[in-house]
Amino acid sequence: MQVNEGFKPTIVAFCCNWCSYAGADLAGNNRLNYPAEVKIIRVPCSCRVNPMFILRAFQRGADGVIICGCHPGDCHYTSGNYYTRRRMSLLFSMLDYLGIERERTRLEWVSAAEGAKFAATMNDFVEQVTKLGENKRLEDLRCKQ
Amino acid sequence: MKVSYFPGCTLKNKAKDLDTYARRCAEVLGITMEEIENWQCCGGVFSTAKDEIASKLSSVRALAYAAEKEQILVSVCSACHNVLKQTNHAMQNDADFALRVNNYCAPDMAYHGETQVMHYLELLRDVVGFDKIREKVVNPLTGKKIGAYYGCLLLRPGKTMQMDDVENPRIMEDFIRAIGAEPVVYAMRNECCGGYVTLEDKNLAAKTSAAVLDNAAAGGAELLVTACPLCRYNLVKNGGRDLPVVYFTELLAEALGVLDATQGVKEENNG
Amino acid sequence: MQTVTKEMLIAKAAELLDNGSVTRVFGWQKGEFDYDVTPALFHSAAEMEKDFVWNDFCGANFSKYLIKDKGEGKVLVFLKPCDTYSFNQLLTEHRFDREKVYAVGIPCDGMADIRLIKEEAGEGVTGVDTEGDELVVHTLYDGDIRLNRGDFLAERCKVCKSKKHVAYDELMGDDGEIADSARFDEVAKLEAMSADERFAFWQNELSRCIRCNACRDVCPACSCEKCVFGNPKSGVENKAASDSFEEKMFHIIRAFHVAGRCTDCGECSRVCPQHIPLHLLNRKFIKDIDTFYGEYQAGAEVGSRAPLVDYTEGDIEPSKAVERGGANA
Amino acid sequence: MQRIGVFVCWCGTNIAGTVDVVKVAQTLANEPGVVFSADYQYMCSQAGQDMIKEAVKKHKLTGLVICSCSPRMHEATFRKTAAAAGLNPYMVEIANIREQCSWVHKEMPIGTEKAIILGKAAVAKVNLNAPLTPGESPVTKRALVIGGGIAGIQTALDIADAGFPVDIVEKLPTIGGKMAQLDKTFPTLDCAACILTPKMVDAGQHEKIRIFSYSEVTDIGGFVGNFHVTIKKKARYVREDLCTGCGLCTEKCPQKKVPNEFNLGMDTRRAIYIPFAQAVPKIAAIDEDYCTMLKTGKCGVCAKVCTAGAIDYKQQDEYITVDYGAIVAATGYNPISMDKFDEFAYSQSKDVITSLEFERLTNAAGPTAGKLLRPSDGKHPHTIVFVQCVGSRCSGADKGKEYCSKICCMYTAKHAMLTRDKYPDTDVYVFYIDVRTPGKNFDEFYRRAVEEYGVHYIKGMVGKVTPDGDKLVVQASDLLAGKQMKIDADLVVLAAAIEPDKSARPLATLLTASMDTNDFFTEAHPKLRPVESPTAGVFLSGTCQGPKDIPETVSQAGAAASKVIGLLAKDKLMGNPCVAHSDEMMCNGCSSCEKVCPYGAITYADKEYRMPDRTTKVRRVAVVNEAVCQGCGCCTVACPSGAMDLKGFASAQIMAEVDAICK
Amino acid sequence: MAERNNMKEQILRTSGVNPLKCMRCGKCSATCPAYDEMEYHPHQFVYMVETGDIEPLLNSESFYKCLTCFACVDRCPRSVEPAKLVEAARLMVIREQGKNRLKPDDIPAQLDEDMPQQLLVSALRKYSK
Repeated sequence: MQVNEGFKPTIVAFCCNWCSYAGADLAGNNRLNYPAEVKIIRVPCSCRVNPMFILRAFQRGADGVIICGCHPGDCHYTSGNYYTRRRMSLLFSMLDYLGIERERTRLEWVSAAEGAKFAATMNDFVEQVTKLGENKRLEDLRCKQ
Repeated sequence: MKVSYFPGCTLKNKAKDLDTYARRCAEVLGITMEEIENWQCCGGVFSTAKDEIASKLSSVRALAYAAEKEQILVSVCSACHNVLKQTNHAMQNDADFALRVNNYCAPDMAYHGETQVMHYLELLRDVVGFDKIREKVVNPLTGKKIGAYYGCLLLRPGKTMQMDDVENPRIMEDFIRAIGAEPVVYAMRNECCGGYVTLEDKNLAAKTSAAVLDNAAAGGAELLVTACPLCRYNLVKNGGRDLPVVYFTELLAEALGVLDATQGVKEENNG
Repeated sequence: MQTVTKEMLIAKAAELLDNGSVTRVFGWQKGEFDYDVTPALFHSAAEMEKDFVWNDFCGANFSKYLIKDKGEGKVLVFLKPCDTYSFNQLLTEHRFDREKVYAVGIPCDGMADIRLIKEEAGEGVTGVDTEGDELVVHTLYDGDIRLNRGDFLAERCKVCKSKKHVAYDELMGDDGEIADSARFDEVAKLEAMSADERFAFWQNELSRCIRCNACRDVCPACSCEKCVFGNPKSGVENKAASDSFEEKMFHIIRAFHVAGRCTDCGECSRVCPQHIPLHLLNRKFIKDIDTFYGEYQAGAEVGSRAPLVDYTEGDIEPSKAVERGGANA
Repeated sequence: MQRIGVFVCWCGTNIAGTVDVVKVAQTLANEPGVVFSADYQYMCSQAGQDMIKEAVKKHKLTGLVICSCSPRMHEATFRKTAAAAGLNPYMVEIANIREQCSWVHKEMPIGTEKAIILGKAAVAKVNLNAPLTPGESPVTKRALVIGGGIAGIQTALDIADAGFPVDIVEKLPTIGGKMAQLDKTFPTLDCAACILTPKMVDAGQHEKIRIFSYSEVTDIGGFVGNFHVTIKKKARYVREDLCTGCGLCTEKCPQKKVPNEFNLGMDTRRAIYIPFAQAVPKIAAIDEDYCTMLKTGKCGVCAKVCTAGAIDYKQQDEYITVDYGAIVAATGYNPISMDKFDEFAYSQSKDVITSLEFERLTNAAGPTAGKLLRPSDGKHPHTIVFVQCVGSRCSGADKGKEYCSKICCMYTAKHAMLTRDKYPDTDVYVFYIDVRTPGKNFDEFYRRAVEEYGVHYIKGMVGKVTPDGDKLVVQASDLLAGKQMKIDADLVVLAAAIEPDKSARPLATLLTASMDTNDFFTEAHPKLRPVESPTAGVFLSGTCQGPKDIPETVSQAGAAASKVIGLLAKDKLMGNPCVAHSDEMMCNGCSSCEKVCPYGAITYADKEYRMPDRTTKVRRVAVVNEAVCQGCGCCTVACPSGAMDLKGFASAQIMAEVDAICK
Repeated sequence: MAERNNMKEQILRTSGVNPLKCMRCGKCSATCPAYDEMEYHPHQFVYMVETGDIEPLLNSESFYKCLTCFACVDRCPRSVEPAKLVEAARLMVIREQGKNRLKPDDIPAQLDEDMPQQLLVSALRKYSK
């Protein structure tokens, strides 16, 4: 397995405002480290994440995209994350079908109380994407300098 | 309609009449019971251990046989029925168990619990229908006060057996009504008779059996019916009370007017 | 061999036009050759006598045309079984007024693929006739060539999912049954490949895309008032794919937008000038939906809730979905 | 083009310790649209805020990016600052460089680089921000309380006392609910009727309260501040305006064999009846399932004896529609059915009863006039066994409930104590798993039952009850003695679990309010907003939210009322401006968005449009009700055409952030 | 200690029971028809397996008294299924060499003419391996 030492992936994390973004804040409050490659975009709910955003991220050079939302049943908007789950199940399966590495996408449930889970998830995801190396299968060459 | 039939060891020996009546009545009711070829004993009890494989293989063979014929698998003995249904449930729900059984049995034919297992009583209720039985009754047992004795194996574990309300069953009571008699509902009807422990501890069996009979008698039962040879043995042998206990199929035969036709066979069998 | 004839259809149209039930008819119009069939709107039996065709090349699905249709009175539309699914799906989405349509269901024995025929018969095909199980191909240079009809059916017809009409006002001929189709075999074959092989497969296919938008324009599910790819405000607008990413972006998003709504009519692949098997993207979604959420056929009934606007609390997680989706790691 | 000001906060050393704030400010100064950039020690301080206000004026800023702590911390603060400086508050974006940067990274270069990228993303977003104005909607100053038990009565009284009109809708002919059926109340042992009936009378006579008894809510439209509710007044065949409640009809009615639900079927009533003497409103109702006149057209006794002429056999169900600003659910509870627990022989013996039946047996207005007599033979029971946790704390959904029903320990202690008090010759056994008595004076109460009244508390569960002659043989565990015991009991009382009333689930659907798997209404926040439903304008009172005793119910009822008063006191409601909106020209009218909206905020309208070819066409388009939309954005992804977008989190804005991060 | 844990592991694996689900209400023992014949009662099986105190269970004859009537299984409010633990403990003993409780040779002495075959096969299954 390639280790890709020195490779710093670009990771986009979409976090819902009510659970996962607060979970990320809690990780900060507790000073739990995770790689700086992770950049968080705040969305009201994981169901706001359009597959287009994910593809856009890959287009512009992201090496991994992770979506975090409230645990099923705990959605601030009662059902948003259930729709997210269906959308992402189908989208991720489709990306895999096209031969895009399945390890580059992930959906995780992180509650506002799970700062530690947030940090651990990000550590794990960054490690996983680092192993894969640069995203070559879904990139827009024009976006590379 | 044709069904696969698993008679079990006792119905070929000490409880031949249970078998004979069942077959004869089924014919009257338009059901052909096709005995499974080369069936092997179910073992009498289902081991709840997840790592007990071998003792359940004979049941799986019977189940797979019925699956191949695409028939319902029917048994009359409560114990056989319990073992078959629990084994089938394990084949449906315990993937690891199913895999090991299939690997052991017949690699070319995987069985995953496709067969529907039915007790003869369920067959009467769900396939024939008690209303139809009521129509076919020629000797209604009017005025007879009969207590149904379910015992444990017919109903439990409820989640697996799915036969009736475990604590307040009515399938036998409905059966008793269908043959024109009056059911006596008593609380101990779903408690254990003492089962196989009678071999080891007669006192325990005497206590449990007596508790059943006393409660039934207090409720006014003149006669008890059961579907299980072991229950009948314990109640009669260890119950300490002279309350007749018969197989439900015998009463069915009587009500359908085929008792005499089978009587000869019965005597021959038991003689 | 189609059981209903062109003459029967014209007679039906004439009857309905005459008695005022309808004022116009969506039908297939012949082009230079009888196999060059284009959809057209007819206003009289005379027009139909002249240009209307009904043969083994009438694949076009008229459902989508109902959205833009306007005019007084009712329009007559002929629907093959597979077209009726699109018809229902569009009704579910309130895309046309059912009151303004008179739908006549017609049986279909599958449509031939002129592309396959030309590959076999070479250039100069002037016409194709159907005789029983055979196609008689008239050519300029080699005379008549006889082909086994079954071998030259369109892919979607070879794996036809249903010969049953799910919507109509009137049915001509006999209704068929929903078939036990092998339409997911190709998807399964792809899933069985390695990730690298799949990537290579799709890279090869999609790189041929010239972004002509024919797939989008013909697709009954792709009937947005304005497509996101044509909308400067959407942020993903692009008119021509100038990078391999954009081909993927376009086709993934297009498939996603129709997921749960696509009836698998196969029009996208039929019209693609580059012969990209686009239906394999849609079918992947359909197969996954069936596997994850239970069988669902878009358009089978009006008003059904599409899988992507529905959920259950115990739905599969995406991590498991990728595994169950069947594709190899 | 925006004129953006960037303000980088040090947060003392919290940020500045790991992020080179000067470098961040300098780098961001070069981003497109940025015309001013600065750093400061504490941006949220008064001085920091003043600095922002000055910069807005001096540099004519149109948008602000604050690089600071989490927006969950100070977004509201900086929005106010912007507003004070004359900017639209929604022209502010926060780059979270504390919780999500300086606190999670250790090295200055790494922290600085990330802070810059987060800042760039915020700048990119602000570039696309547009001023947002919260929608306003008026408030109908009337509240609806659904359910007329103690919870609903208390909520209604509190709202009415604050001066707002309230309607109570109660499905039975009288208000009062379960509490009216109780005998005494723990831990003080006041008689339930003595403390409840005055409240019922208050509610009945309050000039601001209308009671719709024998009525149901059948439809709810609208949204917070503006609900439109349809109420079905079921035909009671007695004119409410004429009936004086004299009760003569209920004595003369020849149909005497109707099971009396108020006494849980342990005695009978007439076909025309007033549920109990203190009923409010005290108006008779005819039970159409039993009335001979209604069924056969022959009888008419009640009409003959009614001097007020109130009987109307032709009465029909009546539907009325009323507008409300707030709705309170107070639908209450019921004991669960004992069908699945027949090991306790509930269906086999009349002398196995539930605790609520026991309440009626000991109530002076009950079937035995308060004498504790066995239902089977009317004899005084000498040995009584109470079984706790019947159907509570069960795992697996097929049988019982997973939760603790909370009230059973206390009422069982009460029953045991009162029995021993009135009938010292009675042996009383209570089988318990745990005795749970958290509450003021609760444990003391339970201990009194044991120590002063000699109730036998046995740790263990009953396994089987066997009716045997006129005895009930109770077979149970005594876990502390390590034995299986058998008690010959005369009466067995089951502390049946409680569950939400069956009417709650359909009501939740009408309200688009969420419920948990047990059909209890879900609160907006389990700790901080316990009496509000997540659906705006819907409040929760009493056991419809979870098991509660009377003191808790009353306090929650008051809390719900205060929330309602707070809402009704407003003349206008300001919405959240970050809501969905549909570009009508692009909308297909396909209903995908409507199907995923958890709030029912999307409806469809047929509108006439001029098409590019100069013709006009009527098209079906989605319309978002901004007062109802909560801004989750689910619809934006369901929409294939991209017509639906979310203000404040527009697709273009999010993609700009993506671009800034990935660049 | 390791031995203790191994035995507990083995019983949990064989039975598939999670004793942590038990809320200690004692309903299993309340309903057990063989209670008085047992040294350790159903609820104790659950508790002792949970705490790893397996030896006493194996040394006792309690599990030979279990009728496998599943009353404890069906009436347990927490779906713990104590009978499965009893079965697992019994198997742990009789699977050992020479530990069969009932040998075929013992049977003729027990027979009576009405005894159904079912009784013999069941007893052999339960008491022997």
